[in-house]
Amino acid sequence: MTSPTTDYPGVAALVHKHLGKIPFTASKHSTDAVIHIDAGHFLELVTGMHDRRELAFDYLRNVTGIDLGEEGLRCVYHFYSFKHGHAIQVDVQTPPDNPHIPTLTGIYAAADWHEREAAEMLGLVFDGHPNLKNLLLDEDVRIHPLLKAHPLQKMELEQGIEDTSAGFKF
Amino acid sequence: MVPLENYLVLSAIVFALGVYGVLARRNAVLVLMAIELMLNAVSLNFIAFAAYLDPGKITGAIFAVFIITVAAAEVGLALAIVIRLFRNRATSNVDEAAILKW
Amino acid sequence: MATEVLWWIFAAAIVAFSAGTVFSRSVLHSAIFLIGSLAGVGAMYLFLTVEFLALVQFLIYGGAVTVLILLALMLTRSDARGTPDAVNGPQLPFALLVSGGLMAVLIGVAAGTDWRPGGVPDSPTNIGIETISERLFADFGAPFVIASALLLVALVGAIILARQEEGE
Amino acid sequence: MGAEQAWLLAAIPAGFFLLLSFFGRPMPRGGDYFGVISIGTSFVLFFFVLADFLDTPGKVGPIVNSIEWSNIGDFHLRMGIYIDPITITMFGVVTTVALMVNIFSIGYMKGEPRYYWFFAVLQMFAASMLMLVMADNLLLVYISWELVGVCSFLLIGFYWEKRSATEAAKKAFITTRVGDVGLLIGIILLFKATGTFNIQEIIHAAEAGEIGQAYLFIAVMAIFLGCMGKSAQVPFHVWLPDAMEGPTPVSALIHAATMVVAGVYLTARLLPVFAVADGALLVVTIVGLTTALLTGFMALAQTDIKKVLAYSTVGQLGFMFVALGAGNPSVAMFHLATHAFFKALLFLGSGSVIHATHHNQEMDKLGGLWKKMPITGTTFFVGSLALAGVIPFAGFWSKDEIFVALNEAWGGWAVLLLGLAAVMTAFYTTRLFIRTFMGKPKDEHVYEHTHESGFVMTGPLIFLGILAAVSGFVVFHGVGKAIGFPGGITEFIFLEHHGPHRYEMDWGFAAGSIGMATVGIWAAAWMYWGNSTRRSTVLAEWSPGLYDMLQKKFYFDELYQAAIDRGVLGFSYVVAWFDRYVVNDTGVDGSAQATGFAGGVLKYLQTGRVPNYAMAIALGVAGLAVAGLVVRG
Amino acid sequence: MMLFADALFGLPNWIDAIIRVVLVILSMTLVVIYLTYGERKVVARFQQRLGPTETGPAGLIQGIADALKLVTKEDIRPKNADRWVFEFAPYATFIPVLMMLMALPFAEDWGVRDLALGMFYVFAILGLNIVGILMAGLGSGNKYALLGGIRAAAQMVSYEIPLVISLLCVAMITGAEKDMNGTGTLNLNAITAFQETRPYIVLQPLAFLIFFTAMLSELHRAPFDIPVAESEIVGGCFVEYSGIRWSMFQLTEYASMWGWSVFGSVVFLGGWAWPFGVDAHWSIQLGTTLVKSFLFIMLIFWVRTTVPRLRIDQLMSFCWKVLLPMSLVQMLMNGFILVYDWPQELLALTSALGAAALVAIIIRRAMRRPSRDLVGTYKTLGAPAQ
Amino acid sequence: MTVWPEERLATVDSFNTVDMTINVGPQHPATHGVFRMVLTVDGELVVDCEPYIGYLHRGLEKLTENHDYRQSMGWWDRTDYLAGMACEFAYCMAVEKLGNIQVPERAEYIRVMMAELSRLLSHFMFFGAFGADVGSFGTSFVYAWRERERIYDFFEVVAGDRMFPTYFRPGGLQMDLPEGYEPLVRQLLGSLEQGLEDFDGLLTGNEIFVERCRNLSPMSKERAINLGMSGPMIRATGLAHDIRKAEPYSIYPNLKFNIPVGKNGDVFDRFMVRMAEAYQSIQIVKQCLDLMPGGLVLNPDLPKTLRIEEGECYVRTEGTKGEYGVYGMARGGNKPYRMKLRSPSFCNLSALKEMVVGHYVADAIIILGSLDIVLGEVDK
Repeated sequence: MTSPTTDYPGVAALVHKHLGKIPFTASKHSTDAVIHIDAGHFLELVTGMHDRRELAFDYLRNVTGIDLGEEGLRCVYHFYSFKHGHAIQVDVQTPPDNPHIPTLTGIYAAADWHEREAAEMLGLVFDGHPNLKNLLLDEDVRIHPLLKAHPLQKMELEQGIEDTSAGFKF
Repeated sequence: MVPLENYLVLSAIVFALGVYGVLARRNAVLVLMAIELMLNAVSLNFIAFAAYLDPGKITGAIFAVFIITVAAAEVGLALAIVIRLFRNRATSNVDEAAILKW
Repeated sequence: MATEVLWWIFAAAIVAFSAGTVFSRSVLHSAIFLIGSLAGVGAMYLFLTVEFLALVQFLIYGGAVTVLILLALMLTRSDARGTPDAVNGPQLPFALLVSGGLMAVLIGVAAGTDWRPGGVPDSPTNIGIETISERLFADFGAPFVIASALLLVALVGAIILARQEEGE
Repeated sequence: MGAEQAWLLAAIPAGFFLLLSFFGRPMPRGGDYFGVISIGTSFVLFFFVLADFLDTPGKVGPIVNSIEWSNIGDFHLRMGIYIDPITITMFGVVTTVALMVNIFSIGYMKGEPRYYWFFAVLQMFAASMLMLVMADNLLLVYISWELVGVCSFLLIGFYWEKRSATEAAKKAFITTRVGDVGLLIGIILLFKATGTFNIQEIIHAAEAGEIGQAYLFIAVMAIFLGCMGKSAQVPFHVWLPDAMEGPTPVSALIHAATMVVAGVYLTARLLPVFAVADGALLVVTIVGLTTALLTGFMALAQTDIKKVLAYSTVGQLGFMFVALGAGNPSVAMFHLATHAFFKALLFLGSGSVIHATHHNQEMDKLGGLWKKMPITGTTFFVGSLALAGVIPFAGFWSKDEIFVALNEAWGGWAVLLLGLAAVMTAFYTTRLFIRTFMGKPKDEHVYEHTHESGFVMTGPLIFLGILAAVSGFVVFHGVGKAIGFPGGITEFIFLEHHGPHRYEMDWGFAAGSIGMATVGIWAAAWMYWGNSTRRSTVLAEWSPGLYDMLQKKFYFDELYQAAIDRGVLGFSYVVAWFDRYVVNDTGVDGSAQATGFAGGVLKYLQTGRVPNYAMAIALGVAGLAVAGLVVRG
Repeated sequence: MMLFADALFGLPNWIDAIIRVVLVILSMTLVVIYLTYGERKVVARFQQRLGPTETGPAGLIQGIADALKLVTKEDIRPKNADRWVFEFAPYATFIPVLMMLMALPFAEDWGVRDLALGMFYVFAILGLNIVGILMAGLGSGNKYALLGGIRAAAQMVSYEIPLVISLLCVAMITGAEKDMNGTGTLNLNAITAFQETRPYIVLQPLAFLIFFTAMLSELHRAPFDIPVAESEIVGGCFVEYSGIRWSMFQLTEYASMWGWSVFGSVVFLGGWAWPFGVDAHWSIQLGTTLVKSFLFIMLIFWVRTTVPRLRIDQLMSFCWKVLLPMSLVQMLMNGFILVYDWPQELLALTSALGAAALVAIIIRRAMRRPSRDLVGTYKTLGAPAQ
Repeated sequence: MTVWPEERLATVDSFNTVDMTINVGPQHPATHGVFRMVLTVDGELVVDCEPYIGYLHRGLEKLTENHDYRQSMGWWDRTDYLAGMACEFAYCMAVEKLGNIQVPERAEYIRVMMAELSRLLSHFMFFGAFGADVGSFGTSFVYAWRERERIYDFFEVVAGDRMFPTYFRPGGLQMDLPEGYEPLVRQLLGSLEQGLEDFDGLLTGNEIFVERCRNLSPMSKERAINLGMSGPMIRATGLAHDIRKAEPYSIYPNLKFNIPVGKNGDVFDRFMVRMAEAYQSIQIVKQCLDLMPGGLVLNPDLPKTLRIEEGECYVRTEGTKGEYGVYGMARGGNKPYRMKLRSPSFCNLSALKEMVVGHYVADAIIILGSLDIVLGEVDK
């Protein structure tokens, strides 16, 4: 992973050309160009990316939540444009104590389940999501298993099924 | 052999039960069933008369045929009404359909 | 003798089933009692030697009417066990009065009437399907056609009534 | 064909009704031509019937043709037709107006939804109306009576997408039903007394004094209740103005010319019975006078063209009842005929205006239309003159006859009252005409887009205009004879009951009549000419109180407008008023409480719940069964 | 009164009746057990499998083993089921089928009772069959069962109409037989005997097609098995049943299949009379009937393994828009030909034309399917045609 | 934070008594695994549909974060358990991208060949199960199993395991193909082609089948894109999009094949697109056989334990159901920091509600079947 730069690689340059008013930095990893942006400008950026004819990112392929420890939670979006055939990754970094990101369900219907999954797994909050409830886990389970702080067997411990010490030993 | 009066008394009992059902029950479908009972009592009466008193012309039996026909039509329509009632008012109780009062 | 015994058994069954129909708490049970009662009446037709009408009774009532009733029960899904106030309370005494009165009157009339001068025959006369068909198609042709028209109208009416309307 | 086959007149439209209602929709132009063909055939057949009737050797008299309808035990119900001059007159009126309206509708209704259905119902209406007037028994009369009511209901509610139209249709139907119940009761009472439904037999029985006086009076009043309902007499007049929600041709045909005169017709038909019942004719007269006066006042206030005409219609019907009350059916029928022609003309004319101004029927927005619509304006002018009773137009002669007859029967007080009504008629007619056709246009936008209607609409107007202008002359012996009636029109109608009657001009009444028309017209012209409101304000400045009263139409309008607006509900306000000021003020509180108590008890009978009604029926059946058993022993 | 057959073996009437009933019930049980086995074998062959092989030689006692297992299984009743309705439903479906079997002529004088109104009796009694299924649907307290019940009711009531009309067509043409003087008969033995020279399927192919289709529907067999659709409502009305009660349903299903097949072969295929004549030995007659009925059943299995299931609205529209008009057409054609006494060949001709039309309707709809170009162009590496 | 059930219950508005809710699943013959949808039906008509997933949730991503790169192979095998090798393919590619590991060319060819055979496995499963959904009594299912058995037999020969072979490795393959594999594969391909012809005759030749499927729940291109569909689902709408062509990976650029597209995006098109795709897969496998180079199948330079310092990648492959994407992030050590699966079934299934509402219950089952979901990858 290269550090964010202001010389925008690949598709990011295109995005910068058309949406230059929005402050963001960019980088590139082994498959895609990456845009780094804060949650405040995220919705504006995505709206532009979706609506501008030159960009036309009409496809949301993936949403990944990552727990970066003390840096806070990060949400990684992958977009694709069927029209132009280009792909891009957008990283939204949230502060450690404020994991709020605007929802994309208004633009991409596909975002619904992805965001629900990220919300239940990591505790991200997608503001404006119409139905932000547990998807894969039980409805009344209030744990976020993909947080790094979450022990491997916390859920079982809570439910009293198993009281061995947490975590596998390797 | 069974005399005519037996049939008449039987049909009178069934008819009276039907009347009771129509008047005393709330469920529309049940009211309909009670009406069917009454109709059956009537056609039993008709046929008994036809078989005992009128064997040449059997008008009673013919009437029974028509009663059965009309009953079928009536049930179809009435049940359609019940279903409509249920759709509109979420009940199939006849005394809750008090829209006539308006 | 055997016929009479059978007759009494069936008559008792009909009365029992009819009573079950109107007194049962559960509508579903009522429907099933009704089927029993209707079938019993069909058997009565056999005693009256009208096989054709007995079979018509089975076909129309057993095969169609009760099915429609059960279907309506399913569609309206009234609680199968019946509600505690399934009986129309305020009307109950009047209902009993009226039905009791009617029964008394009808039985009185049935028993007290001289049905035909010269006496009623002991046993029913056989009514064959040929007689019925001749009467039905020769003398009652117009009512027959009208009845069929009635059925058609009822069919269309029922469809229109029960049809799901736009936006409903 | 002979008059015995007159039933064809009704049968042909009925057949076309079936054709149009089932297959009309896919037909090109909705099958409107079939409407014209159907009524046209009836119209032509009418002349055959008339000719045959006049040619019947020996005398001019009723032709009866009846068939067995049903047998119940010993009772034979016969159904038949009864053709006499009164029927012939109605035939003429109905077929003529219906034909004109049908033709007019082709233009007026073009492009409306359910076009075919409109014509279908018109045919059904014509059929039932014709059947009504030729029925020889009251049962058939009642059936046709209800059928025309149904047609009226269907046509008032023709634009059922509009809530006001459905409300008006319901109101009309329900209001007339109140009367119809009376009619049915009356028919049953008469049947019970005489054992027959046949009208002639009933008349004979009544004249022979077979029916008790009080009984007869009640029966006749019950029947008259039906007539009042159908002819919209006070207090049943509320439905007719609302009925103007229907298409204008319908207003012309049903609510001016034909159906609403069914009450007049039936009263005329049974007038011998009325005459036998003491006091019945006085009631008829009073009802007619009241109606004529009240509706005259109401018409003064209206700004809607059709409403003015509607009130005027009610008023003219009152005139007819007055004539009947005077015991002179021939005059009533004469006025009925002339009124049918000129009122249909006025309605069709207003329809033409409405059509031309894109459904604008408020006088406040019209004006000066004569220049734009010369034919409509001219024919409307003729119709207005006829309505106002200006010599020599049709209305003058028939109205004059009514005054003469009224004077003979009841004396001067009635004539004065009716004269007041006639003045008001002239006044509001003139006002209507001036504000619509004269002066300057009040709404330029509406005026700009106005255009003369096509010939399919103006043709009927011209035809009816001619009729309205000249049909009054048949009153003269010579004219009547010249067009084929032996002894003129008055002699033709009700020959056997009143003997030969040769029309004589009573110049005194004629002068009075002309005077009344002149006063009314002058007053209206003075007030409204040049569409200035200055003149009307003169009165207000001189005496505000009087003006206020005039403006409010002696407060009758308030009362009746409330009744019209709220229908039955409004009527209950009247009852409440009565209760408060009459009952309470006179201190009869006890009766009020008794009424309240009875209502409180009785309201539980009307639960609206089906099981309770079923219980009531069952109790009745059980009671009957027990009673039957007891009676039989 | 009804026509009674001559007493068997010269025994008193009531003993004779009991013997006949017991015989029919026994043979029914046997037939049902081996029909289940047969179906598994036949279907397995259609699907390139072996079917039961282990129990007994070639799996021959598999059916008996299954029956034993079912009978000894625990009888489970759901808690919120309506007890009496739930428990009585299997019998309510079974009794009509049993009663129907009482009227079928397996050979001349080899039936329980020979009824004057036999044909009418059969379909009147089978109409009662629905009641049991509805009871199961309503009484189980299960939504799948409820849905299945609704579907069954709608379907069976609808298909009863073309079924009855197609049978009426046959009843009509019996009036044209010799010795009948224009009045038809409903006696099944008489109808069979009339077919000594040619079965009625020759005269009435259209009616036969309609009968067969409606029969499939009445039996809830594919493609009309939507009331019990496994992949949608998991067995419909029977979802809550187990053990003996479920086996009762199974018994009913196969018994009624057999009953219908016998009935169909009696009415349309000449029953015991064709092709060996009415004078053949009773064993030959019996064999003929059974072979014909098993042919019917084979056809049912065949259809079941090859076609998918219809949807409820397609099912209904097929009944009301295709079968019912066609059956009415058949009846009208018969009526004309019989009233004017036209030759019977015309019956066969017109009905065959009608049958051809029915088949043509179905085939035309099948041909209307989207072309297979999509797959065809991608079978090889050539450029796609689109 | 997340909205919890109590709060959600408070927002439930009036309950419509006419409609009936039925649970389809989690134990239902037509849900293809432990999937549950709550259908609200009005008579036979579906008026609302609420899918519930997660019954098979195994915490794949958490497990991967806590295991060595190679140890996780077995977990990823079991996502799309109908086509294990295709999943291994994507996972291995992700690890290779993270660690910048080279793969020998022969291994690439074998990988593609195995992936395409897996695609055939999955598609045959679809044909069979879909036939059963439509109501064909088991026949289509048995036909499909026959062909699948043949492919599994070949897998067994190659990898020693049938369903979850764990045959791929980061940097290559576990072992080379056995001796004399080529005639085996060609024979297999022949019989597969025959099996496809059989299906064509059995299902697409059947009037009832066509009537059931045609014009059922059609979908426009734009809507499909917005709903995040991929694979045959999106190609059925007429969009010729295939990651093997659009963003080529492995040795797919060397191979010739076409992208089948439908027209209306209805259920029938989805079926037909898969059918055509199966033919194309056979052609791809044939080309792999023809072009197969020699050499090693595993990168010999790999250390015993993979340690990746810093890296990030999003690898997408055309899985059997659609875009099978793996987002990987490494931050040193022998375990990935984050490994996220973007599973096609998950995304396609999220559009279920929109497709099902307004159809009959029976059609809802068919539409669900036409999505061709595998709960292993939906639930992760």
